[in-house]
Amino acid sequence: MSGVPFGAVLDSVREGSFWMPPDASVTTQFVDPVFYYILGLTTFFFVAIVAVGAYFAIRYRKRSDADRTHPSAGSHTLEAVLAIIPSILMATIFWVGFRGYINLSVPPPDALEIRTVGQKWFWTFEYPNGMVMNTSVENAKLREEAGLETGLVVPIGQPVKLIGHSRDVLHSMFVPAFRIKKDVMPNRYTSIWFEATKTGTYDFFCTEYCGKDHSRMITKVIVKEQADYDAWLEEETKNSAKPKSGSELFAQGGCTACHSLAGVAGAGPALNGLFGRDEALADGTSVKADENYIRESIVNPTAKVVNGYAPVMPPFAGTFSDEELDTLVNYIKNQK
Amino acid sequence: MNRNPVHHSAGAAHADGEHHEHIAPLSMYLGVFGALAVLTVVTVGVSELGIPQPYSLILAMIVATMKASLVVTFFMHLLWDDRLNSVVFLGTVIFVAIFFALTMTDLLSRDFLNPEMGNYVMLEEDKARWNECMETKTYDECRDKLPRGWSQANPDAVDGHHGAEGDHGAEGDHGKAEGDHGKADDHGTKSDH
Amino acid sequence: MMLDTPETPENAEDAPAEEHGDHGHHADEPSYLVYGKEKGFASFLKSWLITVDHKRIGIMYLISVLLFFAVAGFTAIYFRWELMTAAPDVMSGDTYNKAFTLHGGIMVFLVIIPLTPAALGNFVLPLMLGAKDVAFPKLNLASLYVYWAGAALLVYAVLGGGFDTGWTFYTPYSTTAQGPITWALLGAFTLGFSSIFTGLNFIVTIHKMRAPGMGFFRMPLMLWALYATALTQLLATPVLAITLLLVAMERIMGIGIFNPDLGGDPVLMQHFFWFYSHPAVYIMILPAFGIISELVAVHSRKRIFGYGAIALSSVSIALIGFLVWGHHMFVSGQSELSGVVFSFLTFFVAVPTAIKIFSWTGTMWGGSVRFNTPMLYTLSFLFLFLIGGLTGLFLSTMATDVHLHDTYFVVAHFHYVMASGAVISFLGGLHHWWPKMFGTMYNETLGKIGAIIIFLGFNLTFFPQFVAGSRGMPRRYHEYVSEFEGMQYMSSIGSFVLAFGLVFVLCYLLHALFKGKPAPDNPWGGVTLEWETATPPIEHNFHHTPVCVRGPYDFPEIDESLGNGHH
Amino acid sequence: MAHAHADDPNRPEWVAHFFHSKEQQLSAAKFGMWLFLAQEVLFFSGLFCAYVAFRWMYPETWLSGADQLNKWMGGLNTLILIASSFTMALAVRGAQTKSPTALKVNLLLTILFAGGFCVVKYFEYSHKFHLGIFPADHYAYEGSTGLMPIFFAIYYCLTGLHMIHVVIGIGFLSWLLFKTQKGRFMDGNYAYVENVGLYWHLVDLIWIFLFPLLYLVK
Repeated sequence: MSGVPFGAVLDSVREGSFWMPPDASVTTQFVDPVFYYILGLTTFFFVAIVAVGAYFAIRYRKRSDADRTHPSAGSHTLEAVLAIIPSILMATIFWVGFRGYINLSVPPPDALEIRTVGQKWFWTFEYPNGMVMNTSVENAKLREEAGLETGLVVPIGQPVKLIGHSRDVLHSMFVPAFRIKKDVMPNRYTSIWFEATKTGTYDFFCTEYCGKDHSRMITKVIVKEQADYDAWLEEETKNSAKPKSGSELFAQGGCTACHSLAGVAGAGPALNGLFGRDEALADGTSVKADENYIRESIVNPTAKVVNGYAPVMPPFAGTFSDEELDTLVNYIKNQK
Repeated sequence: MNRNPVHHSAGAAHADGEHHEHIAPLSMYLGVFGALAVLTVVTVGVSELGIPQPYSLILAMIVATMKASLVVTFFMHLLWDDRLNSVVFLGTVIFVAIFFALTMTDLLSRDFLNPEMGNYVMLEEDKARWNECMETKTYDECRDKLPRGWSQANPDAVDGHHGAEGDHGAEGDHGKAEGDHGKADDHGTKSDH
Repeated sequence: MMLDTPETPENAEDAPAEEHGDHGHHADEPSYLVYGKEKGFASFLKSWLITVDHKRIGIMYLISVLLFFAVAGFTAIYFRWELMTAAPDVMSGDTYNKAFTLHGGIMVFLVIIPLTPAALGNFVLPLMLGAKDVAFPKLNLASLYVYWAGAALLVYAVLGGGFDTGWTFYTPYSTTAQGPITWALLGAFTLGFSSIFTGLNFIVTIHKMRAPGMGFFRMPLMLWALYATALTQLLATPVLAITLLLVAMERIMGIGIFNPDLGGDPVLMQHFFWFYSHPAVYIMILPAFGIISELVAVHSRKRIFGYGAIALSSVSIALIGFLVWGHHMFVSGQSELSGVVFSFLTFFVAVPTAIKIFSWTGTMWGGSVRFNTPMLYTLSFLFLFLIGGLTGLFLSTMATDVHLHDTYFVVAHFHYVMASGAVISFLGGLHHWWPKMFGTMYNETLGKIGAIIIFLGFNLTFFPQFVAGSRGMPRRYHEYVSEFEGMQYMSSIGSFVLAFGLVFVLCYLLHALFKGKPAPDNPWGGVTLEWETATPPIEHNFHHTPVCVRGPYDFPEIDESLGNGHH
Repeated sequence: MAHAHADDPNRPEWVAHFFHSKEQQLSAAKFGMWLFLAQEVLFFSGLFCAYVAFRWMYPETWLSGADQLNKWMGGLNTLILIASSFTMALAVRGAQTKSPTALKVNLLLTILFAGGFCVVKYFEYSHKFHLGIFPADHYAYEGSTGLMPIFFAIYYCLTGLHMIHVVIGIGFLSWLLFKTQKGRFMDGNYAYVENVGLYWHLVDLIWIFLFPLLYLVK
């Protein structure tokens, strides 16, 4: 294990406050004041009760000669007071929390709507002009080699509304620096909004347990100035317009999460040397792995499941256009 | 109030507990049975009259509650029993009501603040895609475009089984696919799956 | 819950006072631990396995629960070691997921829920009531066997490859994931019935078998707490049963109620699950309130402050506990309106808890506090539960919960409430009733050292997690962003200290069990009925039914100092 | 109390040693049974809540789904269960009045009615399986429109679980009949008969709510 990283604690304190991550969005003003209000109240009551308790414990300990002539076994007035005061304080906490929550839930009308798709272990962001940013680990590697940064790129000062849904299990969009969080589900859209106030890069976590690589389902929110954002968007849209190569499609589909190209059997069968081979299927029959089999297994994978594997591959019908499907099938074909 | 099992009064050496058997006359059981049978026939008959939707359900529930209370008070002797048992039964009914009420507050109010978080938005989009396909292609070709879990009446189905050109499958009225709940305002971009 | 007319002191006055203590002159009858031993080991073991004696069933529950507590505890140490560093160096992601699911699943279903109600409660309840046994002894034994059957199913699921859905079994992951999850679901389903049987038994025993003269408002507060727990066990567990059954049926036959691909709704599963699981946390904490009320009163030698308030707050917590489950689902796609309703109701459940804490603190006022081991555990419970309770306010307020939900802040909150509530108060109760259960005394100084180590280890483990959580570290992460390494490192060190403290306590208790010096019948001077029988009690508890002549906390020296006037 | 609580002197031998009197034992047994029934009601409430949730969410599915259910078979089943509840009540009365023949005859009638219920249920299920209406994802009937797997998931869960409870009830009733043959329950300790009776009335109670909700949707 590396040495004790107390340094990490100190520099993390410098960024945000002790309790809260850095403050980078308008939405933090709905959460932080409420947090510190409750923190103040609870610390005060904690210190008060512990002090009173300690005083009683020590003052009336067995050996002390404290005055014990008429110990009180309860006084209804004191109980009533100690019930009403906390109730009033809690009502104020509820009200402050409720107001903050409503502001968090109702996005401004002119928000930039970005569709967020969570699937087993990476996020995909679809911008209004149709450009899709795929943040899977493999795709990020490919983009890094091409010198591009991967993540949800948003302009500063512009309210952004993330409309999310999931392709398989529950996931959850969480950006600590913006104090926003919402689960995403396969059968409904859920939405959150923020308005970045500081440029920089912030973490984007998945906080609903979703299986093996739940802790790797992380990406970045990159806040740029409006001009940089426009240039970036235009350049990205141009990139995404030109046809993607087979390896890009393979990475963006997140195929490497289950299928390896080096003969290692994972959640799915290894795909190298697949073309032309006879595949034994789960229902005992076997089929020649030709183009149609590969194409069908991408569009409707549970039709022909290879023996020894579980039918858990999500259907990709509609994810790839027909030309992309051809390039992907060719890419898999010449994997030796 | 029935005396509590642990009696307080100094006198009355009678052992505690008040479980005196109450033996009801045969006629009472017959009467209750007759009432239950009549109520059943009534509720089935009423459902034949085709009363509009919300009221027929309310009526059926009123009749069912009457039958249930008949069974509970007379057949299960709750009327003559220790009041504790009735408190248990009523407490249970209250807890079930709490369970229903709070769960339904969630289901009813999902699209109050954000319309796109409603229950039907994704279902409507799938149905729209299904209808679009039905304009051009036949039922079998569009089968994989059906919304997930949704089964559409097959115009050329033989008593519910797909295949040969049958006529008496339920009338495949495509319009019906819209359903009667409001058409959620669609959001420009076509979200693909 | 029918309320009795409070017992007026006058008519208890004329009851013959001298006849109630019956220990001593029946020395020939063997204690419940050893009767039947002379017939040889095989029949002795058989007499234990088919016993209907609530005390033996309580001891067998105690052994099984502590065994599973050790298993789940060391699993926690194993993945705490992994979490010391951000990089995944000790175990793979899959193993980590199975480890935290095992820790959560075993701790919730097999340890905390039966810990105090079934282990201590089974032993103490009939004794405190002055009854010879619970109302349905065979049902009590059935509850133990159903517990063992459910435990066997869970262990089979763990050994058969382990399940990694988390103890919450959220669909659609739990219905589409691979592995023996169906066995785990059926195991938890079976364990639910063990909990229902215990709850049902306790409610009937408390209503129908109280000692003469013991009205509802002269019962010890431990029994009020066990009564409220039993109510919750009985009314909440069946909904868990139907939820787990539906999830299991969805895995076996694809029944689509929670399956989004067939039109079902995963959030509905969360509603069903949390309708049980929030009252379940009150099943875990209410017995702890009972133990603490007993210990504070007895070890401060003073009548409890606000008996009525504490008794009624136990039952009101149990009832309001059924209205608030939605605060676990604020960010789960639940509608904003129902979030507001649940948040509002959650603040109501905090009021009775606050009353309890004020009453316990008030009890020490004017008493003569003894700092023995049970009292040390009580004071550490008051300190830790206070932190747990107050941090609950952050999570029931909607704005802050959006940021804090599913982060380490929640992990720290429920450990402060459940681990301090169920475990530390259980240790206090175990030390308090140890002499009565086993007839031997443990070593006081070792006991105090153990209590202090556990207190320190506990704080060092879980307080840094509050900070990591509010700074945004998500839950159930196997490898994490290096910014949180410092806090997780401290937390892991703390967990090792806590584990050492628990093992230390286990060692000196085992030593005391076999080689401890014999314990007096009433070491702490308690006045509740369980101290009036022999130590350890005979098989039928009392030679003849004791009569309850005074309130549960009317200590004699209080009467002398008051010139013998009651209350 | 004026006297130490000596046990009730004229207590019959079937009173357990830890109870003071037969009244305490009988009232404890009945109270315990009512608590068990409370737990059963909550067990079914989960499914009824799912019914309410999905009927509100997909009203048209419920309308087209209900066409597949045979209202008359359901009605007949309701009458059968009410009759069995009636004979069960008479059986309990027979035990109270210590007349073994009334107890035996009514128990037998109740078992026969319960058997009749299962037979009618068998025909209903087989008719649906023949049509291809299987639960969940191997649903293969295309005669109706809507989220059929959901409707039939709830239909099969509710009626299936209720059917299991009917079968368990038949088991208890036959055990009662067997014991009555051997002369039990005539010495005033008829708690078992009463509790099985309460259980059976609850099973009938659940069907009374289930029948209109599922079969009379129109």
